[in-house]
Amino acid sequence: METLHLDLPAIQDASLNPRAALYGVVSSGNLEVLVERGHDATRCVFEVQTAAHGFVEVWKAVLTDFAARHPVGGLSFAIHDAGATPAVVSLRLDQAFQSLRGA
Amino acid sequence: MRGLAQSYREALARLRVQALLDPGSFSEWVGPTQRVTSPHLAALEAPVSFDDGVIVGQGLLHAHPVIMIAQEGQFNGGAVGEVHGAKIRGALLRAVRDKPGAVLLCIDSGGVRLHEANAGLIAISEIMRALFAVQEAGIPVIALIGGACGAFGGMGIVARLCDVIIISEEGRIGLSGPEVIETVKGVEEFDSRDRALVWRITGGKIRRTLGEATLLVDDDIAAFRAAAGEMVGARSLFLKKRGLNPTTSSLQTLQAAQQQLGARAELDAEIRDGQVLWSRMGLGDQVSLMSPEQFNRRLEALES
Amino acid sequence: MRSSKQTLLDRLFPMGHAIAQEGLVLRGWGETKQGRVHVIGTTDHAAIDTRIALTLSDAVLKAIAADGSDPRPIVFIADTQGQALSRREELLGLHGYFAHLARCVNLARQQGHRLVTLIDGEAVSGGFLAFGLLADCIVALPGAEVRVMDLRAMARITRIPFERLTELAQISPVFAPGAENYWRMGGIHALWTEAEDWSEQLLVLLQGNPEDERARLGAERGGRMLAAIVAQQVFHAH
Amino acid sequence: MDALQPIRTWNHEALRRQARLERSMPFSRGKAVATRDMVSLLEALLEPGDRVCLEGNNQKQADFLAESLAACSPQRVHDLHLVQSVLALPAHIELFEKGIARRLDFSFAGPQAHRLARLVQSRSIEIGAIHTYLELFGRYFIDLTPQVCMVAAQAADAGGNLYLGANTEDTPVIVEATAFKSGIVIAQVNEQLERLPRVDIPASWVDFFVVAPTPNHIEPLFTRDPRHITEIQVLMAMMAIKGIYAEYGVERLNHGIGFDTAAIELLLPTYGESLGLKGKIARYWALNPHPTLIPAIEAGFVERVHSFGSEVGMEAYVAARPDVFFTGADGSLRSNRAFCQTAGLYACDLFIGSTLQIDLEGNSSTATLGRITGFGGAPNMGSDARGRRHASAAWLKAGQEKNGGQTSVRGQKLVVQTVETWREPGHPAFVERLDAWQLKQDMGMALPPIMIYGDDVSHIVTEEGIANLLLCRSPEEREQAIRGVAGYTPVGMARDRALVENLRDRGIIRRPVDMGIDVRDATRDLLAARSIKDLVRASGGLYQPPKQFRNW
Repeated sequence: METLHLDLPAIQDASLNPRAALYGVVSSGNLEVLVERGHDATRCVFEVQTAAHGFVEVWKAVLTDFAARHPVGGLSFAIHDAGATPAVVSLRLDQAFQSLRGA
Repeated sequence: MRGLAQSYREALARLRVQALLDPGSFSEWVGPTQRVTSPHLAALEAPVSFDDGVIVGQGLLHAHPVIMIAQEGQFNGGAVGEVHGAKIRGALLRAVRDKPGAVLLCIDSGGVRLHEANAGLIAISEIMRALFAVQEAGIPVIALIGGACGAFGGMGIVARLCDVIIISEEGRIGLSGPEVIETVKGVEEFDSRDRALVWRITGGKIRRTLGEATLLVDDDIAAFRAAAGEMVGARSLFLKKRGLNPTTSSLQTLQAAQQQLGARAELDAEIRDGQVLWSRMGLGDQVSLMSPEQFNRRLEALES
Repeated sequence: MRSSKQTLLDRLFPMGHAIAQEGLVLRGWGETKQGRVHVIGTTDHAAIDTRIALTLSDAVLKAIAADGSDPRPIVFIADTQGQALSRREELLGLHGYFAHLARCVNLARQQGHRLVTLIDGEAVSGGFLAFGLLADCIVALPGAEVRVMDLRAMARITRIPFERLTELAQISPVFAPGAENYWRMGGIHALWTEAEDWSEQLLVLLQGNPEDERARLGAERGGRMLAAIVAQQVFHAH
Repeated sequence: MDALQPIRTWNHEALRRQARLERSMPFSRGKAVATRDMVSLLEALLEPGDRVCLEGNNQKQADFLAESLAACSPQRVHDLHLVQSVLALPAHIELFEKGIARRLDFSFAGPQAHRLARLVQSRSIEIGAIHTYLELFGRYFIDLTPQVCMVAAQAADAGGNLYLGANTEDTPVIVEATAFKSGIVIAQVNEQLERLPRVDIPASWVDFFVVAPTPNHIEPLFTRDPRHITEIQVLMAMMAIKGIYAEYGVERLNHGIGFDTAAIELLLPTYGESLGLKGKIARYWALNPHPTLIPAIEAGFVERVHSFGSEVGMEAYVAARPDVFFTGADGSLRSNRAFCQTAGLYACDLFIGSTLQIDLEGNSSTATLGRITGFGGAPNMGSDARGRRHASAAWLKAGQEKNGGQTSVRGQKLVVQTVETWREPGHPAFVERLDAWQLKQDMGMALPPIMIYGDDVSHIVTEEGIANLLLCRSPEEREQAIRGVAGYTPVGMARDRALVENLRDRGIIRRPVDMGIDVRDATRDLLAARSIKDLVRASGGLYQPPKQFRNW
């Protein structure tokens, strides 16, 4: 297991009222992401536990782009990864975020 | 766009729970935010999950309060470890106290989780005892089986302890997986890659044929919901119609079951393939193409 | 009957016993200082198939029927390599035979029979779940082998190196075979030694609480720290 | 004329053929050969150094004849030159290990790719060339004409007429080349019938036939269980349909056999229909009868399909849809690889398929180290037919794009590669240098095994978007266009962000949002079938999936 902690600046969307929620599943090539309210409205926090070693730079790039793409300030994302490709990671994160907005 | 049914087999456990129960009625106990994960998986450097692969809580089914237990087959094959098992046991013990209309047990599991095999084996034994206590309290336990892992190993035994089994054609119940039997006994004994054969041995249709499953439904969450709802709503009526009321086992009911199982074990050695049974029953060789509805109807006609 | 089983029965029931072997199933009675007990079990590391399961459930049902309102203890002797592996048995629904056997055992408990399991030989996985593991009190005799799967097979299936599993098995009781591990996790109540007087010890087991206390025991013994707590958390959750 | 010059004979080949037939006489009764006599017959008629074609493609295999040949004595039969489509069976490899065969010209080595590489490294084999199918078929009539061919047919009658069944595949082209150049044609058949449903090969072209002890093996190679199609593949299929099929009005096409293209097939009746594309795209196909095409056929999208071969389980469905498929008067499918490849090359406007690696020039390869897989048919479909003369809207539009918006003297085929940027962690689909170059070096090949040449590729589809390479005006733009859809692979992360944004402004790179595609819509719910059972239902029970694909 490799772990990664990332704390990024982000814009907050005050109209979001996030309930904690879990998306996805820890199965081969997939991941689960737990979205919760964070402590700082101007930051977005990521905690990643991954089974695939040596991809820290890829994770950073994927998460940084995600945090730039959406108003995720004040949210925290905890991820358990079982070898998802960046495409799947981005898709899950987008789905999780869009569901918060829809809920 | 043409809509297909919402597949029970494909859905994650969380989606199944949402779609099986009345909208918005579910509340979870010891949910993912509490992060009660398996220390044993972590010790072996295996990925963990925030809910350890099982969701427990309460909700409403057609306005009747129920306790819901749903295994996530995609996480470690729905296998039972210490935390996973304890959550199920806790929910069952709670049913004894809270007396809901029913317990819904969505089994999707290969049995014991090998990474914590001893804990898993004991946990399944504890689940069995807790399940007996629920039934002794007069609360029916309804098993729903339609996930990719089916109900195998100890969870196959647990499935058969339930009062009612609702299964899809894609669902399976058994003890040893076909791969295990093939590995130990050879491909001549059981060719696990012959998927059609695997389903003729353990699949929903053969389980319904043998009277183990109560009802065969489409691979559609709405169909599972409708079937479970019918049983919770008018449960005594439904069970009476089928002559099923094993919630409380008595010496007489178990003696009758002993007779029945004894007769089945006496079936001749030809019976190594569900198709042989179906042919003898006059169902022909088109069983695999019958819809669940057609199949239930044919069997009910034969049974009456 | 295998002489080691004969010796076991003689040591358990010095006052006398009448236990017959039917295939790989043992059934009959033993005499103790507290009176006669039923003895039901398997021998020769039996692979439990539908016939064995049916013979066992038949023995349990007959014991219940025979005792009526005066239920005597039942002593199970578990010696099984697990369930039979066969396509036909799977088709017949071996899991259902095991479930039926479990129901019979539970009915015996409900009717007031004290249930004690003695593991002599092997106790493996499904075969063990079906009856031995459901007793009120479970004891491993010296040399008893209790497991789900041996470590080599486990390593192959989980793709975790065998060496790593062996190493971890030194500190964790949670996955490796061994009666001692099951004791630490509360799945086995006691481990008997050669030197003890088994007939006297059996007497102690014939009294006791039929509640399932294994999770609490596992926590007390330090082998299974979460089972009881998590079940409690669920029980009390809002 | 010089009267002293000896008289030249002009029927040397026919005499040699006569001699072979005479040597074979003790082992046959008329044209019929008993299974036990097959090895003796081959030993009698074959000569060292013969060019031999053992029929086999990725579907049907003349497996009994291959095993019989491998059982021949290497003292009597040796140094053969095999000229055949596919090296698929263990017996094929054995021929080289035993010295029965020495030289090989072929197209594809799928399951034997590893063992073939080892044979090359141990110098137990000489490889002439790795061809595309059409290329090899062409050489059958020029410089690689077989002296003996061994083919597989469904049935023979007593006179030796052959019925090829649904899997016609390569048989006609092999037999044509052999029979009309004084070669010997041997057929293995599954059964002998009084009366054949139809005659596909006349008896006069056939020298011997044998009823094989077991029917020739056929793998259901084109069956893709919709269960395994991912959301990412759905997303990419949406982009392909909206961003390419609809954009160019692609009516005539060929698909590869992966899950990526199966997703497109299953999205036509749902997503395609919702875009109002029925009757406008995907009407005519060069394609095997893929089970995943059933919903699109039933929905009226697909009007006609010509096939290279058949697919196990599709027989009854095909027979019940004669307006769509090419069937004989008897109702069963007639396929033909050579004709269908020609159709794919000349009569289709689009090829789309997946690959394992793409480099910065757009060259793609399925070669990986230690394996020689070869090509099969994809390079024929996946190349611009420079000799094409007829126009179509899609072809003209692509040609204009390539020509800077001007009408050129010719159009351009659409050749689309669709790949997820990472196949799995550690395996990026985009690379600076293809493994094929290393393989060329290790195996001493003349050329790196490139599946699709970069200058033939018109579009690359990934989960990040579509790169339109036709619109690139320089090698630098082309490289950035590829990097710009290469996601988080090292190749993708090394992009020039400003240049990529510029390409996006010019429509050379398009993201899902640029095409009006909402990523959230990319769910498996869009698939017209999510399981094999759904396909059976869609076919009205006519599709009979093989047992390994059924879970009921």
